[in-house]
Order: sequence, then C-alpha cells, then structure tokens
Amino acid sequence: MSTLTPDVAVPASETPGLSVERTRSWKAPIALAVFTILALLLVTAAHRGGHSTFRLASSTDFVKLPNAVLPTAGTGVVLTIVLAVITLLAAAQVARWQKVPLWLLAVFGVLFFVAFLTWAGSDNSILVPGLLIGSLGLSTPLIFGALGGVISERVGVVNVAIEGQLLGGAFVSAVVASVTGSLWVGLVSALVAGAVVSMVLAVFSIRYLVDQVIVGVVLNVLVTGLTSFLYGEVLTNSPGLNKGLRFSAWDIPGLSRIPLIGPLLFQQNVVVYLMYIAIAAVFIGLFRTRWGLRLRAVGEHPQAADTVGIKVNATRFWNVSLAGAIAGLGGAFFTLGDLGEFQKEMTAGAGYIALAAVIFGRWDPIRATLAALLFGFASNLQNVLSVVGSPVPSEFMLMLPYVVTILAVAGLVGQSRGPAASGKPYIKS
Amino acid sequence: MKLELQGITKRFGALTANDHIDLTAEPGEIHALLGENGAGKSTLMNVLYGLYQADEGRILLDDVPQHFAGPGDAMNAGIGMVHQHFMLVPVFTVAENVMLGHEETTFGGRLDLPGARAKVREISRRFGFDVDPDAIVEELPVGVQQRVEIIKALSREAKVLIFDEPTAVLTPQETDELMAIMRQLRDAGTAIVFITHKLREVREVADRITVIRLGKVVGEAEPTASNAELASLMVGRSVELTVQKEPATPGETALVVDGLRVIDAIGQVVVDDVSFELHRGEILAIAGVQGNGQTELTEAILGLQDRVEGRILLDGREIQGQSVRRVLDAGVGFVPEDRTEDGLVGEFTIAENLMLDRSYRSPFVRRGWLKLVDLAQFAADKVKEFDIRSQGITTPVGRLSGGNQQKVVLARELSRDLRLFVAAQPTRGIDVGSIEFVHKRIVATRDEGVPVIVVSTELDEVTALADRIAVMYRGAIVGIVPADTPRDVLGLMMAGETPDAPDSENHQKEQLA
Amino acid sequence: GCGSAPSASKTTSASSKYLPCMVSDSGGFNDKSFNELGLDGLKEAASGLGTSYKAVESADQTVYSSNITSLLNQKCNLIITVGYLLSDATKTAAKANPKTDFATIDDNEIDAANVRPITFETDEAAFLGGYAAASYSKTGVVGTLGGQQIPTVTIFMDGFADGVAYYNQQKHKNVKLVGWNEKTQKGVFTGGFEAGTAAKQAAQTLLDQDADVIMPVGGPIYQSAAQAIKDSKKGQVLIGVDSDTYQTDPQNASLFLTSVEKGIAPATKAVVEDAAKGNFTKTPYIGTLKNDGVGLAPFHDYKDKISSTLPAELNTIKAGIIDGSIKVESPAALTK
Amino acid sequence: MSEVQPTPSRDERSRTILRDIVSSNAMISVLAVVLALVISGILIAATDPTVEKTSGYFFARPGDTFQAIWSSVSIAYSSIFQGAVIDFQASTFAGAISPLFDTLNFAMPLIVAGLGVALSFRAGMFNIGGQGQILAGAAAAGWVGFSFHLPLAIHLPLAVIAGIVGGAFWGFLVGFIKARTGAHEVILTIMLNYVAFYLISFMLRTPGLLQAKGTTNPQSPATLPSAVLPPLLGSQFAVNVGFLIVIAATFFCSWLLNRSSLGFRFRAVGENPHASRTAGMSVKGVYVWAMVLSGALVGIAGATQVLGTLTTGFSSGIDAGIGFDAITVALLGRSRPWGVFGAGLLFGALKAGGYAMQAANGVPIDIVLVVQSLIVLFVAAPPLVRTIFRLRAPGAGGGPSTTAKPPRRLRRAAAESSTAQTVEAAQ
Ligand SMILES: Nc1ncnc2c1ncn2[C@@H]1O[C@H](COP(=O)(O)OP(=O)(O)OP(=O)(O)O)[C@@H](O)[C@H]1O
Ligand SMILES: Nc1ncnc2c1ncn2[C@@H]1O[C@H](COP(=O)(O)OP(=O)(O)OP(=O)(O)O)[C@@H](O)[C@H]1O
Ligand SMILES: [Mg+2]
Ligand SMILES: [Mg+2]
Repeated sequence: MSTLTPDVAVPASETPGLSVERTRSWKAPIALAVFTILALLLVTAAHRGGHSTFRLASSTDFVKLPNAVLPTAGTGVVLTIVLAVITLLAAAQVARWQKVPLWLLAVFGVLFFVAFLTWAGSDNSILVPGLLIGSLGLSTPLIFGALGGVISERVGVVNVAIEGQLLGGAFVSAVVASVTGSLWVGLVSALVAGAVVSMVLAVFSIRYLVDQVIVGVVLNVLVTGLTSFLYGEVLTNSPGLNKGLRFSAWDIPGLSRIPLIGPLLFQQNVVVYLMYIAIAAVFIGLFRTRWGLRLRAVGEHPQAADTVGIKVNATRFWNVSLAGAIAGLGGAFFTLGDLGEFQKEMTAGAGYIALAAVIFGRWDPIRATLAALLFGFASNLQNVLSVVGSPVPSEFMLMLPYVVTILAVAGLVGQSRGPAASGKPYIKS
Repeated sequence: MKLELQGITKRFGALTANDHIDLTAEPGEIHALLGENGAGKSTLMNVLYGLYQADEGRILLDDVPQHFAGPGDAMNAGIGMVHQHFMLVPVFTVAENVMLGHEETTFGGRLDLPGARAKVREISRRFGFDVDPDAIVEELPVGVQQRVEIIKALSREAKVLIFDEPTAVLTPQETDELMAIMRQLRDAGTAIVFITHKLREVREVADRITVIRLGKVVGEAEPTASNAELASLMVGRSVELTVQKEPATPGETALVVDGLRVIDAIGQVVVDDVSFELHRGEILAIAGVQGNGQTELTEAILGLQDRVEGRILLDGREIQGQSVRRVLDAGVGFVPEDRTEDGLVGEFTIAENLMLDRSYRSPFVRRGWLKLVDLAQFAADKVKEFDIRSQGITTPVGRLSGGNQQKVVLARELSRDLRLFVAAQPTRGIDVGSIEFVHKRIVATRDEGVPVIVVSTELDEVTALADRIAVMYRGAIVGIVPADTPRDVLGLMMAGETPDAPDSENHQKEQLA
Repeated sequence: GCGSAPSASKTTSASSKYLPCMVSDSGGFNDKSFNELGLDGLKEAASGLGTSYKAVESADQTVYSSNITSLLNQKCNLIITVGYLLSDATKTAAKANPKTDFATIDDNEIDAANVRPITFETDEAAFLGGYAAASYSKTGVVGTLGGQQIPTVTIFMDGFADGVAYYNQQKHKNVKLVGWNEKTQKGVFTGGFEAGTAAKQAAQTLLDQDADVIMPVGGPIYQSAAQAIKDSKKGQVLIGVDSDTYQTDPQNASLFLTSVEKGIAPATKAVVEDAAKGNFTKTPYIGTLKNDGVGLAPFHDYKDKISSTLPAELNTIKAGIIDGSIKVESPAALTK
Repeated sequence: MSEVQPTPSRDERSRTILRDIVSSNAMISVLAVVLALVISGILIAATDPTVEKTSGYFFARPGDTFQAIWSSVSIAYSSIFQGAVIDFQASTFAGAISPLFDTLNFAMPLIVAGLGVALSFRAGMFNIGGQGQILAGAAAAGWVGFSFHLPLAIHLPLAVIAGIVGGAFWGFLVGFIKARTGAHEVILTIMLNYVAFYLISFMLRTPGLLQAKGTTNPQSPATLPSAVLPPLLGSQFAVNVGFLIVIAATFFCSWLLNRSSLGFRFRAVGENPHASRTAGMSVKGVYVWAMVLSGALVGIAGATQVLGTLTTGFSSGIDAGIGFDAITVALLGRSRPWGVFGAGLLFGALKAGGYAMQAANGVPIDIVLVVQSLIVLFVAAPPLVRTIFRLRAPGAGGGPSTTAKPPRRLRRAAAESSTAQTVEAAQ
C-alpha cells in the first residue's frame, strides 16, 4: 500500500461523518389527535346505543368463529380512550425526538376503523370476512395494474396506459374465451392484448420519442374508443362473442379451512392466485435477479446500463410489453375472473387508480400492492357501511376511497422519488 | 494489448467531430489525449468503446481489426472505460454496479451477490482501495465513486483502459492517488488512454501526448513540453495560464457570516458553525474536497437551504431567512455549481436565460409585461461582451457548449448591481480559453469593489484567484489562510488538519495592515 | 322543415316511409334498461309497420338537443326521447318543430300538442315484487340496491320496501329489508350503471347480510349481483327489473325469482304504432298495474318453490292497488 | 468574434425550404388526419353488416364487397362533413352553413379546457382533473345563473365569473396540496374528479342546494334568461357569445405565456424548477398559480356548458367528458394557445360530425374517440408519418421537439441584432 498512497493521504473512502441534527415532526400526533377527536364526537355528540355484531365467519366456513357482539356505546368509549392513549404515546415519542413507529400508526388505524364500524353498525351485524373478501376483489385488477405500472416505470417508461391495458385485456379475453370456448385461451389472450397495447406505448415512446405521458393518455382514449365501438357494432349484435364465461373458485385444500384467512385468500379463482404469484414474482424478480438488476439499471441510469453492454431500448421494449401483459391479466379479472361479460368502459378508471397506487407505493411492488389494497378496502367499506345504514349520504360514502387516497398521499407520502430516468427517452447516436 | 485507431472519422450531421484520427496505445504505456472542449476526445473514445459507430476508419487490437456493435463487444475485447460522467447507477450498491452487465447467477436466476462482493474486495485489496461493496454509490464521495468505476473496468479484465477526464472532480490528493493507480496499472501491462485538460497531470503521468483540435490530430508532444507549448497547441493560439491581477485593496466589511449551521433533509449538520467576514474588493476562495459543505454554504447564503441557523449580514442587513428573491434583490450574484441543473433553463433561449433572475420587475418586466425589445438588446450586448458563441440570442442554451453556457450564467449574474458575488465551481469542465475569460471577469468584479466568494475544488484555481483561502472540512472551516499558503499545507487542511500557522487570522491581518 | 318528406305519412299506404326515431340518454342503447327496451319497442314497431327507423346514442347530456336536431335533419316523423334528462331538449325541439311528433319516456312535465309522455307507476309493480320477495325469503332478509340515487331507480326501491312492509303487516312477520331505507331515503348504490366489480361487491355486502332475495335496480348491475350469487353458492335469488329478465337473459335465467316489469317496450311500440296510424295524441301513456303497463313477471323456474298461496295473494293485492284500497307511496313517483 | 457560419447558397436554401414545407409540421398534421381517417374507415367498413354479408361471397362477386366498403365509408365520412362543415343537402344557405356553427359550439368548451390543460403542461404539471374543474365551474356558474334575478349586464358576467372561480378553486386545491406536501398532482387531480362528481351528485339531489324545485330528479333548475349566453349570430346558429370568451381566453393565454412575466415564470418552472428556484422564483407559488389559472380556464368550459349549451338545468354528467378530451386537445395543440385553438376546432368538428354520422348510418359515436386518438398519436410521431408516406426528414430541428419557439417579436429583434453582429464581424 505504501507505494500507492501519497504522503498527504485523504483516505478517500472516508465519508465525512457529520453530526446529525435530530428532527421531529408533529404531523403524526396531530393527525392522530384529529381522528381521536372525531371518535370522541361519534361517541358523544352522535351517540348511538345498542349492540354491534361482528360476524367473523360466514355460514359456509369450515371453522366457525363465534360472533363478536359488542355494546356500541361502551365499545366506542373504550376504543376512544385507547385511541387517546395512543395519541399521547405518539406525542410523547415525538417530544422525545423519536419517530412514531409505523406499527403504532397501523394499530391506531385499525382501532379507529373498528370504533367507526362499531358506531356505524349499531344494532346491525357486519360480516368481517365479507368486508375483507370484497376488498380483495376490488383490489385485484388494481394490483395487476399497479404491478404493470411498477415494472414499466422501473424500466424507465411512464405507464399512464394501464387503463387501456386493463380494458384491452378485459375485452379480448372475453371475446377470445367466448369464441374458443376456453377460459385458458382467453386468459392468455388477455396477456397478449395487454402486451400489444404496451407495445404501442413502447414503440411510440422509445422508437419515436413521443412523450410517454402523451402516448399513455392517448392510448387510453384509443382503447376506450375501439372497445366501445366494437362492443356497440359487433358484440351487441352477436352475443356469441360475449358469452360471459367465468373461472369458478378453487378451494386450496387445507389452506382454505383456516379461519378468516382461508376463505379470504384461498377460496378464489385462478386469476387471484395468479395475482399472488405475480406479486411474489415481480418482487423477487426486481430485487433478486439479473432481470431485475438490469431493468432497474435501465430505469435509473440508461447510459450506465448501455456502457456495460445492456441494450437499453430493447430492455425497455420487452419489459414495457411484459408490464402490459401483467396489466392485461388484470383486465381478464374483470371478465373471466369476475363478471364474465364484457361491458363498455367496464374498467371505469381502475387504471388511473392503479397509477395512483404505483406512485403512492413509491414504485415498490409490495407497497403498491398495499396501496391498491387500501383503496379496495376503502371502496368496500363504503358498501358495507351503506348496507348497515350509516347515516351519511351515499355520495359521501362513495367519495371515501378517493378522499382517503388524497389524505394518504398528502399526509404520509408527500414527495416521492421515482426511478431517475423514468419518462426520459434514451437517445443513442 | 496494443490498441490502434486508424483514420477514425465521425460526423454528427454537418459537424465532423473526428477527422481521420490516428492513435496508438502500446501495452504498458499511458497515452495522454489533450484537447480543448469539443475537440472530439470523448467522441473518439466513444467510437472506440462501441457507443458510436465510426463513419470511417478502423480499430485494431493487437493488429486484429475489430468491429464493435456496442459497448458489450468492446468490453469483451478487453477495453474498459472510466467515463467523464460516471456511469454508475446511483441507487445501486457498489457490488451491484460492478456486476451489472455480466452478472453471475445462482440457481433459479438469483443474483450471485456474495460472489460480486468477493470480487470487489479482491480488486480493492489488489490496488489498495478501501471500498465497501455494500455501500450505496450515491452516498459515496466522488473519489470513491471513481474507484468503483475502475473496479468495474478491472473486474472485466480490461487490457486497454480509457480514462476520460477522470480528475475533473478530484482533490489534489485523490488526483495523485489516481495517477499512482494509473502507473501501477501501466506497470502491469495495461495500455491506458488518459484524457484531461490539466497540463500538469499530463506532464506528470503521460508517456506520450497527442493533441487534437477541432477533430484533427494537431501534433504529438513529449511529456517534457512546457505548459505554454501544450496550451498553444491545444487552443491554436497562446494562452495566459496565470491570472493577472493586482493585489487586493479590501474595503470595509461587506459580509458577515456568524455561527452558520445548515441541516439537510435527513438531519445531518452539513455546515457546522461557520463564521467569517468578507471585505469589499476581496476574493475569498473556499477550498475543500467536494462534499464538505461548500455547496450548502453558498446555497445557505442565497436562501436555498431550508434549515439554516445563525446570521448572515450583508452590508449590515440580515439576509438569512429571506427568500431567494429577496437575497438576489439585496445584490447577491450567484453562479451555481451545476449550471445545467441550477443555472440555466436548457430549453429557453439565451435571451430568456439572461432575464431568469429578474422575472418580477424592471428592467425586463413592466406591469406584468415582458419587455422583449429591451431584452433582445440587452442579450445582444451581453452576447458580444461575454463572447458567447452561438447562432444568435434565440438559440436555446441547451445547445451551447459548456463553456458558453457558463458565460451565459456569468453574463446574467454580473449584469446586476452586485454587493456580493458567489461563484461555485465557476470553471468546472470548461476549456482553457474559457477559463481564462472567466477568471478575468471574476477579478474584474473584485476590482470594482465587490466582495467575491469563489468555491473551487481545484487548488490551481484557488491559489490563482484568492486573496484569502478558507478551507472546509466536514462542514466546518478548518482555517482561513493567505493566498500564498503552500499547496501541501492546503492539502493537509483539506484533509482536516488545522494549519501550522497558529493564528492564520492574525497573519491575514498583518497582511492587510 | 319537412322538405320532400311525404306529408302523407299519416296514411297507412305510405307507412313504409314513416320514419320513427329515438334518442337515448347517456346510458346508451346497451344499458339493459330503458334505453335498450325503448329501442326494442321501436324495432318491433318498425318491423311490424315495415318501415326503417333511426336511433342515436347520446354520449352525454350536452348533445341531447343536437342529436334531436340530427334526427330532425334525417326527417323523422316521430322522435322518442328516452329519460327525464332529455325532457328539456325535447320540449324545445317540439316547440320549434310543431310538425314533428315527439314522445318522451319517464317524464310527464311537457305539455305540448306534439309531445306524448310515456310514464310508469313502477312502484305499484315493485310493491308486488317486495311482497313476493318477503314471502319467498327463508332467511328473513331481503335486499335491494341501486345504480345511482335517482327517482327512476328509487321508485322501484320504495315500492319494494312498501311490499315487504305490507307482507310483514299482513303475516305478522319481521322480514328485514337491507340496502334501502324508505324513510331516510338512504341505501346502497353502486354509483353508476355499469356492471362491474364495484356493483358485484355492493351486491355481495347484501348477501353478507344474509339477504336471500335481491332486487338490483339499474340496468346491467343485476349481472354483477348474479355473479355474486353464483360465487356464494348459497342459492339466493334475484328479482329482475324493467323487463322479464328470465327471458332477456337466458344465461342467468335460473336465478330470477321473478321480475318487476316496466313495460317500456310495449309502451313504445304502442306509441309508435298509434302515431304511424295517424292516431298521435298528447295524452300521456301511463303504464300502471291496471293497464298492464307495469306488472310482475311469472315465477318461471320458481313456480313450484314459492308458497302455494302467493299467486292468489298477489292477485288480491294487485286488485287492491288498482282500486286504491292498498296505498303505494314513493316520493319518486310522478305526480299523478 | 462571433462564429463564422457557412451561409448556404441561395439555390440550396430554396431547396431546403421546399423540403421543409413538404415535411413541415402543418403537412404532418394534415397527413396524420388523413391516416387516422383511413384507419377508422377500415374499422367502419370491417364492422359494416353489408360488407360482412357481401364478403361472404367475395370470390363470386368481389365488386359487391368493394361497393359495400365504399358506400359504408363514404356515407360515414360525408355525413361527418355534412354535420361538421357544410350541409349540402340543406335547402337554405343558413341551413347549409349551420353545421359550421355546431362545430364552433362543440369546440368552445374543448378549446378553453384545452387551454387550461396546456397551461398546466407548460408549468410542468399534468392536469387530469378537468372533469372535476368543469363540474365545479358548472355548479358555481349554474348556481349563480339560476339563483339570482339580476339584469343581464350584471347577471351574465357574474355567472361566468362564478364558473371561473369554481374551476379555479378546484384547481387551487391541487396546487395548494402539491405545494404544501409535495403530493403528486396526477393523483390529486384524479381523486378530485371523483370527489367533485359525488359532491355535485349529492348537491343535485338535495333540495336547497342545486336541485330544481318541484322535482325529485337530480337536476338543477334552468338557468335564468338573464344569465344565458346570447346567440352570437342569431338563434338559427348554435354558436353563442361564449365563443367570444373563448377567443379572448386564447388571446389571454397567448399573452400570458409569451409576453407576461408570470407566464415566463410558468415556463421556466415547467422546464427547470431547480434553476427557477435558484433564480429567485417561487416554484410553489407557480404551482399554485398555474393550477388556479388552469382550473379557471377549465371552469370557463363548465360555465359555457350551463350558460350556453345546456341552459335547461344540468345533472352530474355536465362535464361531458370534456375534461379528458381537453388533454388530447392540449396535446394536439402542442400546448400552445393557438395550437390548442386549432385542435379544439378540429375535435369540435369531429364531434359535431360524429353525431351526424351516427344519426345518418348508425356508426357508433365512439369511432370519434378512435379518430381523435389516432390523430394525436400520428401528429406526435412525425417520423412515423414520414415513413408511411415516404417523405424525407426535414433538415435540422426536425424530431419530436416540443420546445416552444421564442415569441416572434423576440425572434425579430434577435434577427436585427445578429445581423448587426455579423456586419461587425465582417469588418
Ligand atoms: N443538440 C445539439 N444541437 C445542435 N448543436 C449542438 C448540440 N449539442 C451541441 N451542439 C453544438 O456543438 C458544439 C460543442 O458542444 P459541446 O457541448 O460538446 O461542447 P463542449 O465540448 O462540452 O465544450 P465546452 O468546453 O464549452 O463544454 C457547440 O457549438 C454546440 O452549439
Ligand atoms: N451526440 C452528438 N451529437 C452531435 N454532436 C455531438 C455529439 N457528441 C458530440 N458532439 C459534438 O462533437 C464535438 C466533439 O465532442 P467531444 O465530446 O468528443 O469533445 P471533447 O473533446 O470530449 O470535449 P470535452 O473536453 O468537453 O469533453 C463537439 O462539437 C460536440 O458538440
Ligand atoms: Mg469529453
Ligand atoms: Mg463538455
């Protein structure tokens, strides 16, 4: 070493270790306090008596958990006290210059929902598995879309076209399954349809350097127009093209008998199981394999990838296509996995919500999945609450998931950093 | 391995960036490639590395003609390149960066990260680097990042190594270390092509020197050639290499920085209790290895930092805690370190960039209207005055060369009534001719009685421009010393050691007296 | 103006040149609801009369009047507008084109010589549906859900609620209705008229409340409810709305206990035929139980599964409603 | 010391000019429209029942198939023309040109909303929230329009201003939240669309808010005559005074972006927020202002909807998809005010013509979406169009550059000063 190190050595590897000024943000305790006060208002000003029943198992479950019957007022008071205690704990934590741990926030969130449901479900019963299963169903296409979005953006192409990919997948899978009579062929055709939409995105943004957001938006319009046109001109006149075939649910032996979890996760149809696989595959693939390493390199620093011999634009093209294929599967959920028939504009903005989940989930497959689940939960909560007769007008209940998303994005996520080269075309001489 | 380039020609549209260039690098030789900005050096190397396809000419390795369709081919043939702008993925770890492109995998296609780590450690040990394979690249100092680039090339067993301006971002010490590494590699039989603007380095390390200008080889030189000879070969005319300036005549105190602390987004104290005073008509150079708080210091003065404590008084008025606009209005001129990112709007025209900091009121705005005629006149004047070479004032600045971009920034910042001028890395990455010009303007500004702060990691520049030198280390000022302080003392200070002179401020005062 | 269009259109011989036309509301003609049924009626009438017809869809409410204008340019003799949202556009166009006949479905506010309103007292039929549902239910819970909370939807739900209540009162039972509270006018809505995951989950929440008879009101959303029922595999049933869905949707036929029919297709057909024969009148066509303009469809597959006395009870109730001894009330009902 | 540029010979220059015209943006746009129409024509023909029938015996009598294809497509497109430009079957001159005014009427909200979206684009933001902003604008304008009894001179402007304020407020929410918390405007605008929709739906069915008296339908009362935008050219033509507002808005945007200091800051922040901040601009302020102005412009579209297009009371579908159409309009217009104006006219014509086509031969209106999106795609990718039509690329500066040209006056001033320079250099 002596020959190599000059006399006045600055050990170059030594990062200047700086002292750290601790920061504290009162955002979290304040938010908790607001919700605690809300809970307090519910149990006092909007007092409701009676009993609230939480049914933990539906009648077909293998293991029947007992119902939880809670006195509405009493439970409300107790939970409000617990919420207040958590708020104080959080405040104390911040006062001691420490961050409020995420799990505490999670516990608070769950308890608040329980408190709210108890209040809203006064003299009524709420089927908890139903609430959760419904949430999963509403989330499934969002998760597929979000996974497609994550892959595409990670490789450097902003994917606003998720809506188009979902819709394309839904349309083609319904038609192909009807024509061939095979659900499986339909499923594969959804992959292809999503990939084709994506390829248009890829060709225009990579080959022709058109702004990716522009292509995405326009593709959504194009696919909406095309499917609606064909639906009106062709499908409605030949019902044989839109027979409404569906996958039925498969119980996974053993697993499906686990109380609560079993019916929720393991009595689903194949599209949902494919979703589990997709989540795991995308997560492992992105962070543990050569494919993921290269993909992320291309999305972060395409020149660097190019200089080590990775074909940037080819990588982008194929991965964007793959992303479309995954989103196309989500489209198949609308038809083959859920409703059977294709309906005009049946995705109803799910692609945009999936896009929001991608950003909300900070371009991470797991977080994006969680974001999509949150959205599905909020949507289904709305359903459940309006059934148990919550006194809030239906429109405000319908607004709930969107407001929750705004609050979450504004309050929790804030500025987030996407893949550095996302949205930028790679131009090589 | 012997590298030979024969008659390489590369055209970009009408522009011939390389015009029949011949170049040979023998094994065990460091071949320096000198040339002004835009001379065509990087283009030539990119052709060699398979990033560009040559329009004419051939590449031979050990006398075998090669065809490189992409960098992959070049790498497989044994060519490695340390790029002018690092080609590292910032969010990846060192090991991931090193393995990228030739990853080993274990069962099921999983990445063999342990293998990559081992490789990084092995190469580090061989060359005496100290690089943690699991460190995230963007968190590493530039010097270390460059080592990662070298490890990357070595991990692929490169026999021909190209260094494209590797020293532009290094401290003198790091530069020395790098040159030691280059010698070591050379001695191991690697053929090295070394590109730089810095004549001192060339003479120190090169075995052979080729100079190109406007895409053509204009001559070869021996390492013994004088700076002036090399410079005039490069530029095609004689250049002044030292800054001509009269001794400073400092006036009253203009800027007082007192107990300044800056805390960054993750809570680190990046500027730690910095205090100094600055007089009218004086240049204070802030030296230091990059990343020791200089950037944040200048940004804090300008009001760009969010969490700042302490006081900054300009002519007795507090400017700390003010908005950037207020600070600019108070008469601060600022040349940011990263001109394309912070100094210019690339898609805007030269004229529009020249009014960027005066978009609220006169002289270019009246009652919400832009005064385009006045602006055009002003821009035309400035283009002439600062010799900004372009097709005209409506050229988007993104299309200008780096030196000309910097001139646009300078023209803008120096055309207000200044009470303080702060220039961060004013000559980074620009050519000798432009450096000369920029230095002259800075000194002229001082001579008008404006206090000037120059931040530079180049010791040459620091010593040439400064009336006093402040050295920063880990966010604090290690000492403020006179301009004639020897380089090695400055080097030690940059490494965090307090200067020998027990009381440098006293020394300074003596000088003033 | 009518230009070269034969003004002799009111004679039977020229009926092949009679051109009846229709404008949908923003739901479009594939809404599995009134737009589609209206079009069906128009098609039937046209083929019966041996004429052609024109139908235009409105993508949104701002194009109602320009669609009507387009049809006027096509020299239509009768323009039927579907849905109360087209009421104002119809009124304006009718005033400006007194020579063209108009008919408007689900709206009775226009009073003009060349406009014939077509409306339905749907709550009367829904009352029967509610009663039948309550009678059939084994769990003691029945449900309903809507697309959007608008009168043409809630009128079904109100009638249904009254029917359930009447059953409870008559039989001293306590069948519970979920998804709609007539008093507070609050309930479960999917937010739109699309069949889809959202609609399916909304239906599922009703099933989760143990409802075993569900009446989804809002075009195709019943399809989602059908999927929810199939998935739950517990043999719940549906009550269709608008048409006899047992016949219009064979795929899901086995799920339909019955349907609350709103005779849009026959009404439209009758109005077109009247007009083509020169019998156009401004007198509203009001579909009621009395004139069989609304009604309860047969029980089809469930004939043998319902209580044996139910048909008779329903007949009595029907008579009661017709003679006014049984009151059906809905805030959504058009002022009679 | 200015750069010595080789001046091209006159001959060479004129050849370049010719080539640039052929492959210029205008030409590309025309070809893009042609291409989009051709593709949509194929779709129309392929799904036409007669074509399908005749193709069954194609090999026996191919002529029938071609005849069917030709008639399906030609009828479709001639009815578009008839519905959007000139109705050559009309008996009167007024009747013949009245489709032109239908086009203007449809274009009106598309242009203003497109301007709003374009403005946000130029400030570096993506406003997908047109739907919400139109709803907010329409609700506010509508409420003022039906609630107060005032003279026309006061009432009408007041209602329009209310629409502007409504849209601006909905835009402000986005800008404000983004500036305060850094939340992504794409998420915010999407979510606020839904919030607006449900909020307006609720208000429309709640007596005392927006619901018309004496009805249970979720519909607002009719706009009072004193707040209705009067027809511009007499009542036989669809276009109303709102079009003047739209023209004024276009002039305003053009001024704002090219000649005002606020617009200068919008563009600077849009291109490079870091440099803008370093140059003392308030980036957050720009976010807020840009979204406020963007929302205000979109709000005008809401106002013209309820004060001009549909004055008989509106429901929650009053946005009519314009918020999303506006995005394609802004894109086609390359975010430049007069470009947006032109794009809005084109899309207005397609919409007017599309409905006429639907009425004439039953081609679903959705085909218009296909045409629109194809046009935007092709316009955005000149090289593709050139490849298809085998055109040569223009000299320099072709490519998909979306950078705005500098304002013309600046260019002229620059030309003067640079000639002065060359003269000096020559001496
Ligand atoms: N995209 C472009 N379009 C047109 N001309 C360009 C473009 N990029 C660069 N140029 C021109 O090429 C020349 C050199 O540019 P370049 O940025 O390579 O210079 P450089 O070598 O970095 O010089 P400097 O030392 O000033 O940094 C300039 O005259 C510039 O105007
Ligand atoms: N991709 C490109 N397109 C057009 N012109 C280019 C391109 N790359 C380089 N040039 C031009 O080629 C010339 C040579 O550039 P090159 O980067 O090789 O210079 P250099 O000698 O490396 O300069 P520097 O010292 O600034 O790195 C410049 O005028 C530059 O503008
Ligand atoms: Mg270079
Ligand atoms: Mg350069």
